[in-house]
Amino acid sequence: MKNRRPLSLRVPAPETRPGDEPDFSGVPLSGAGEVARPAIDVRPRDISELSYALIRVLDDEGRALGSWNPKLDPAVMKHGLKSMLVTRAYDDRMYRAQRQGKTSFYMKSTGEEAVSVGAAAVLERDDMCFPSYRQQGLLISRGYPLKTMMCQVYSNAEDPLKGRQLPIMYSSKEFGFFTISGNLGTQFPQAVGWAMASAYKGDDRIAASWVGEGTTAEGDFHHACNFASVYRAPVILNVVNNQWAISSYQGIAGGDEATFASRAIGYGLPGLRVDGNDFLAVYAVTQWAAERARANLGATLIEHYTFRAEGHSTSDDPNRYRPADAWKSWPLGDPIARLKKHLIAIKAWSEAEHEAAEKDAVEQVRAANKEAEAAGTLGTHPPSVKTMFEDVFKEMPWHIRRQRQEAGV
Amino acid sequence: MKNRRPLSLRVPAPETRPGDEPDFSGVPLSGAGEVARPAIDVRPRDISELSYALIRVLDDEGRALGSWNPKLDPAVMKHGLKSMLVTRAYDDRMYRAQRQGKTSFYMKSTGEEAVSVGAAAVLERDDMCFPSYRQQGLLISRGYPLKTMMCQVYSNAEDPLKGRQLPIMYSSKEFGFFTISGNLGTQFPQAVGWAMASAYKGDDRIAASWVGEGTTAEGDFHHACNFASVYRAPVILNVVNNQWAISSYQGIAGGDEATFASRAIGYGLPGLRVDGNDFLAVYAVTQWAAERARANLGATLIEHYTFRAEGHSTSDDPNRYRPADAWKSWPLGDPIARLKKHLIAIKAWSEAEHEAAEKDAVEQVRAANKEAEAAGTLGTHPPSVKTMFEDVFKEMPWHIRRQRQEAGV
Amino acid sequence: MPAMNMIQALNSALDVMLTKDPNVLTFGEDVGFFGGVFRVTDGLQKKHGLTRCFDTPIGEAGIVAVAIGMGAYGLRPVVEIQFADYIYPAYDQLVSEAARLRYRSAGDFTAPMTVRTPYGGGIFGGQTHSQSPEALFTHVAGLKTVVPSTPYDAKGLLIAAIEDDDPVIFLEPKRIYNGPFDGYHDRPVQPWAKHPASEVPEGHYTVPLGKAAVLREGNDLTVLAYGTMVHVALASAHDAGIDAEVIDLRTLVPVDIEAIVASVEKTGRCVILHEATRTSGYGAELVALVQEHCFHHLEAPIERVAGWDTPYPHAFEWDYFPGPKRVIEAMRRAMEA
Amino acid sequence: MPAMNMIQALNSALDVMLTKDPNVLTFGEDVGFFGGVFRVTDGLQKKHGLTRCFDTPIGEAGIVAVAIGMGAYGLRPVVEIQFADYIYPAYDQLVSEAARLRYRSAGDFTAPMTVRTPYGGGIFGGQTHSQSPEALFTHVAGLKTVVPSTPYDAKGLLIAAIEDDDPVIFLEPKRIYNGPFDGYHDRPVQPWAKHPASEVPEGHYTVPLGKAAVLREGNDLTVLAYGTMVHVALASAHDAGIDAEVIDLRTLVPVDIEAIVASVEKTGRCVILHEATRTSGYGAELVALVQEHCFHHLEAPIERVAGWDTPYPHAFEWDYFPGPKRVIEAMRRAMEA
Ligand SMILES: Cc1ncc(C[n+]2csc(CCOP(=O)(O)OP(=O)(O)O)c2C)c(N)n1
Ligand SMILES: Cc1ncc(C[n+]2csc(CCOP(=O)(O)OP(=O)(O)O)c2C)c(N)n1
Ligand SMILES: [Mg+2]
Ligand SMILES: [Mg+2]
Repeated sequence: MKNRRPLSLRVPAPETRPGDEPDFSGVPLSGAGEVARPAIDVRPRDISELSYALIRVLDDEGRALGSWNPKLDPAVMKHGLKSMLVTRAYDDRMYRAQRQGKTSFYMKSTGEEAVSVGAAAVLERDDMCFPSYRQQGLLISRGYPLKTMMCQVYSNAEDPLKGRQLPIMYSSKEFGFFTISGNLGTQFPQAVGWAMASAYKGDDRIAASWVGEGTTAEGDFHHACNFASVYRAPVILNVVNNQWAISSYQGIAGGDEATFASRAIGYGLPGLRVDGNDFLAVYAVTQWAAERARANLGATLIEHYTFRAEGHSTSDDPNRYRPADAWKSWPLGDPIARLKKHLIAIKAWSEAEHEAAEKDAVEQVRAANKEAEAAGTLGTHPPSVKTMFEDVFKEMPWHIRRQRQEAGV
Repeated sequence: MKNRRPLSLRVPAPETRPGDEPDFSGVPLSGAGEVARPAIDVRPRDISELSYALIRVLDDEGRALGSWNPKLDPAVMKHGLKSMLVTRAYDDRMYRAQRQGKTSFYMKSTGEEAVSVGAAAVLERDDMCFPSYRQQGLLISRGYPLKTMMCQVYSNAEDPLKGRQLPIMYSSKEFGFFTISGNLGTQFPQAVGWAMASAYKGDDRIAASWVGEGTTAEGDFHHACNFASVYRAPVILNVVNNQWAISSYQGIAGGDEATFASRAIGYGLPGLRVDGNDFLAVYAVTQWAAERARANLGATLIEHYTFRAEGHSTSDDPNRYRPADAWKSWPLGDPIARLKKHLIAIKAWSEAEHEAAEKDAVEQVRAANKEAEAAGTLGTHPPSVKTMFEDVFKEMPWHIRRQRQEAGV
Repeated sequence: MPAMNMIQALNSALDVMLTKDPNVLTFGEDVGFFGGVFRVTDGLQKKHGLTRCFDTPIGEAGIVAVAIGMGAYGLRPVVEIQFADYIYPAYDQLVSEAARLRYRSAGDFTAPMTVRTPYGGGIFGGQTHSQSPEALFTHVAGLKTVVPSTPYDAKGLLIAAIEDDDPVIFLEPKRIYNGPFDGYHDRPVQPWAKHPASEVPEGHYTVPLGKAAVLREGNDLTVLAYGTMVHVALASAHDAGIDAEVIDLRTLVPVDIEAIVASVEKTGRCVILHEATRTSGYGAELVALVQEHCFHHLEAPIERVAGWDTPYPHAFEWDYFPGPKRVIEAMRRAMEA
Repeated sequence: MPAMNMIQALNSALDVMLTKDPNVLTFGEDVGFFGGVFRVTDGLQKKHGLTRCFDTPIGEAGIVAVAIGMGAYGLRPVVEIQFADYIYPAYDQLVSEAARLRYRSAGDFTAPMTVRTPYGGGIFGGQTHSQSPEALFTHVAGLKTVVPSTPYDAKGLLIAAIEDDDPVIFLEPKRIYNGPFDGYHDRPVQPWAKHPASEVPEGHYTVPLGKAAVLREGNDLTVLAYGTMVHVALASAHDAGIDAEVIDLRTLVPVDIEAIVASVEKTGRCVILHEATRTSGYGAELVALVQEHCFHHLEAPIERVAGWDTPYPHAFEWDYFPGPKRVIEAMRRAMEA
């Protein structure tokens, strides 16, 4: 058995780096409408090929095709389109605010708006979302006040989180938006627990959670899938595969070896891969998973195939590790442009309406920002310092009270 | 969308409980030789059905069938059989020793001996095993002195681990047996790191690790699979599905929803399920995985389908949570009886030889135990107390030295 | 009033709360059908049903995470970590999540949950069934840490922990599950039945979190202890013939500073006991608090008697366990300084 | 000798060791092609190759576990945890495995590995990019914990850590990566170039683990600090006009007890500083050690200045950070007591 060849360590690397032309030849491109929609009570093992395909509804001409077509009322689509426009305008404005020194940090969701806005259109208001930090579209779709979001970003006196959280780490129980954690992945099994609680109580609410493809490597991803499977929790587990985790491409998370949707297979869960830039497909797949959950059939894992159009955050410069302007050649396009094309194709929308909606989005954001800035930007009108000592516990214990006294507040 | 049916929480439960007849109708029973052996450089996705089948070589008549038949030299099989006999005799003796108060704790591997003894027959002496606590068969097959094992169990002055570890938590670098951890699953990703190191160095050694099916729920299982996949580590990841994790059946670990072998699929690893009571099948599958690893093709996950014949440990009474004598009706039989039958069928063995080998095993154990007991049982001849303060760090720092002085040793 | 050992008292606390509040449920490894490896949840599944007391996968992080989600929903989960030595995989969920939820959401989301776990040595459990990790929780803002030392307190404190709206780490001294252990391992072990604190009411009552108990009054020396070490302290004070005041802290965070200060101001001497490794153990915080609050009353250096800064070795149970010999030596040093 | 900031010094340490020892390799989230979010591994992949400096999946437990396996093989892995706030998922592997391997195998297997991680506040990182978890490691028998405060020490200590045969937690005070920060956030920030300790030799040298440095001699008061707080201590002593001796501990375990005792016996007063939350912080251990060793020399209660027992809130960076105002107050209290 000896006389063996030496082994070597394989470290995955992406096809292209700065200076190269982006190469998206590996992107799966099943045609719109090609993949069939199974019944919600299908045995997961019988649909494992859906973990490798790509569920798409909208084709390049803006037509909605196939059995996954959710056949939405145009009003729902228009609300989705507008929410995506507002999300993009909001991201742009807040990004600039950070550059202007009005806050310390910001993270955009540009290019991935359909992932959260599409889901928001399916979920009920009393369902609970356990987001990562790139699902601001959920709050915006659900009508959470932009100004309040901005006050959070500015950590000002009107920030409902009292300046405690890093910008973008919103929280609103009222809007079914669970408090965002800086620690990746922790919310995934928490969502499962929340869903188990709903089932335990005999209620009808379901939960949904989102992690990036990079975050699937955390142990909590495994716990979420496993507990969801064992207790058949009514939860939708979303993996947003935007191809990048800060500077590391999806192959470092294991994506070159198998799809993230296929992680579901080993837990006996359905794992669906969807074109994350196709609002209708995201809607349809989320709806399928929601119906399944509500029918007490348990959890679904969804991989949203999309692309992080910009830097990871304001602290990041993507041109250091990937070809410049990579998003421009992303074969699945821009979710806003694609839904717009569809609405125009079915004559529910026009270029003029779109232009007006774009302007309106920018204007809404501008107006909200004016109010938010009036309430203060980072450091100008902070919440009262004494609130720093509150809410560690329900009742303030003696040692924290003493520290507050020491701080003189 | 309202007016929905209430949800309910599903908690899995086994088919049978104490008082019931054991029901093994769910056990997969593909016939011996039925499953074909793929080439080692197969694309994992093309053999995903092997995660659901059961690779078997020995049939009920003791014939070795099919393309997985490793066609072993009878000497190898006899060594395996004898190692299993010694393992069983060792387990029995040590179990009694605990009952006699000679040590605090013991764990048997009865019924699962083929899992470790079969692997030991494939792996080279300089490959590293990262066992859980039920692979004593590895050490025994590799010729590690029984007396030394017993000294560990007795925490006596000749215990190479100086009385520090709970009984059965052996360690021997020389015999390629990594120090056993009391914390479940931690060794699984460590084995991957060790294998990555071998590849990094351009060496040709591979690693293997074992966890119970219950332990697959730990985050470390996920890390092991993921890192092994990403870096194509030369490692064999074994899941010993002995159906029970202390009192909880494999469904609590997710086994009712999918096989443990199928966990491999989502990482793009081959996942094989093997009859763990079939020495030849365990050998063959391990050999396939070892060849694959040595050919720089990366890791394999193997589910060994077997049954924990006795209690979880000496602290456990299985009759409190499962039908009494369940093992008697286990459809995959006893690994020793099955290999014996095969050796007799091919005329390489006889009842008389078997009886002699059984006696010899008991005798070896008896003799070793006599020596070990002479060196002390728990509390009678412990190692020197001052060793308690050694090996926390390579050099003893002042604070530990001071504590040693305070202890007066 | 029935005499209960600590296991029965804890079981009774869970039974009372499962009966009283439909939002209480309990789960963990082997806690369901089997009733837990230490039998604390014995009979609860049968009595209250499969969804109220159940087995979980072996994934401590998952167990705690799921409990956090349930807490956020409005339930009051009580989870068992089979041994405190196995709580580390759940450490991130406890520290980054359970402890932070209320703060970071400004009270919008909370995690009213209790994490029960047997801790400590004295049972020949070796290094991975003997650890005392309390200091790893007392350092974390947002967690309460509780350690009972008698059946009566165990039940009352556990009910208080379950009813508390903050996450509570509830450390159960497994050495005294069945009887009070005074550290004299070579003497016959007493069952709880002979101890007054084994008289445990059947129904609902609480022992408040944050309140220590003076178990022995004395004028010359203050001993601060919790869990098993409380019994070692009592035996040692008795055997040393020292007029020591023995305080059972019961809650480590928030600690009952008033009880500590009142005693040390009276005695001027202090010995602190725990099983955990000495360096950066909770004893260090107690030393710091005592010297900060009572500096001018102190007549001798505060003594710490603790586990050695090594793992807990199987063969050396009684060399490692901080028993009466070491405790009495420390008391004498404190008296003579 | 080139002037280096702390990032360059750490990069140089890694470069020197990668060049010198083929068994050294480094990996972590974003450390490969990109060179780390703080750029500490910048250029190392390009220079030393893909297998010697590479990216990992986002799984801290996996990163540490893999390093343990590599250490057992005979390599000397250096891993980066992107922020100390994200080390908790790896806590079990560090505490139950890295720290225990040598002991439980009686020296048969060891884990010579270094875990680098940026810690501490002062960068508006909010509660999950500002934590100081050192006490969670100092309590663990089998781990060494190191915190540099200058570029010179950072390089020398990191090389010593990599060459050490025990696992080392190497906490990098991120606030002073680019310049020494004295806590006066409203004054202009100095670059390292103006500081003498930015003169860093290009080649191999070590600063020994376990040895503190007296950075300012004084007779009236001893200040114990590490990391960023060393610079706050120096500025505060200067501004308060107190003849304080400032000791930079550099290694927390094993701590340089001789340096501490020599100083406190001389001064009789002691102030301890850290950014971590106060309760059960490493300061508690220092208080305990000082009062145990120097009780009869102490003229005032030992003071602790530390982070509040709350998470580190984004909006209150300077209210939370234990800056000169609080440090000077504590010094004055210690002097006046
Ligand atoms: C436990 C933990 N480890 C590391 C980090 C640092 N970090 C923040 S975002 C990020 C990348 C996440 O990538 P991905 O999951 O793909 O999400 P995306 O940013 O692409 O939406 C990393 C490593 C963290 N926040 N938490
Ligand atoms: C991290 C951790 N959690 C819990 C335990 C307690 N424990 C020891 S063995 C065991 C059951 C393991 O079952 P399985 O993995 O199926 O292995 P088997 O005993 O069947 O071989 C449990 C829960 C532990 N040792 N470590
Ligand atoms: Mg991503
Ligand atoms: Mg098992």
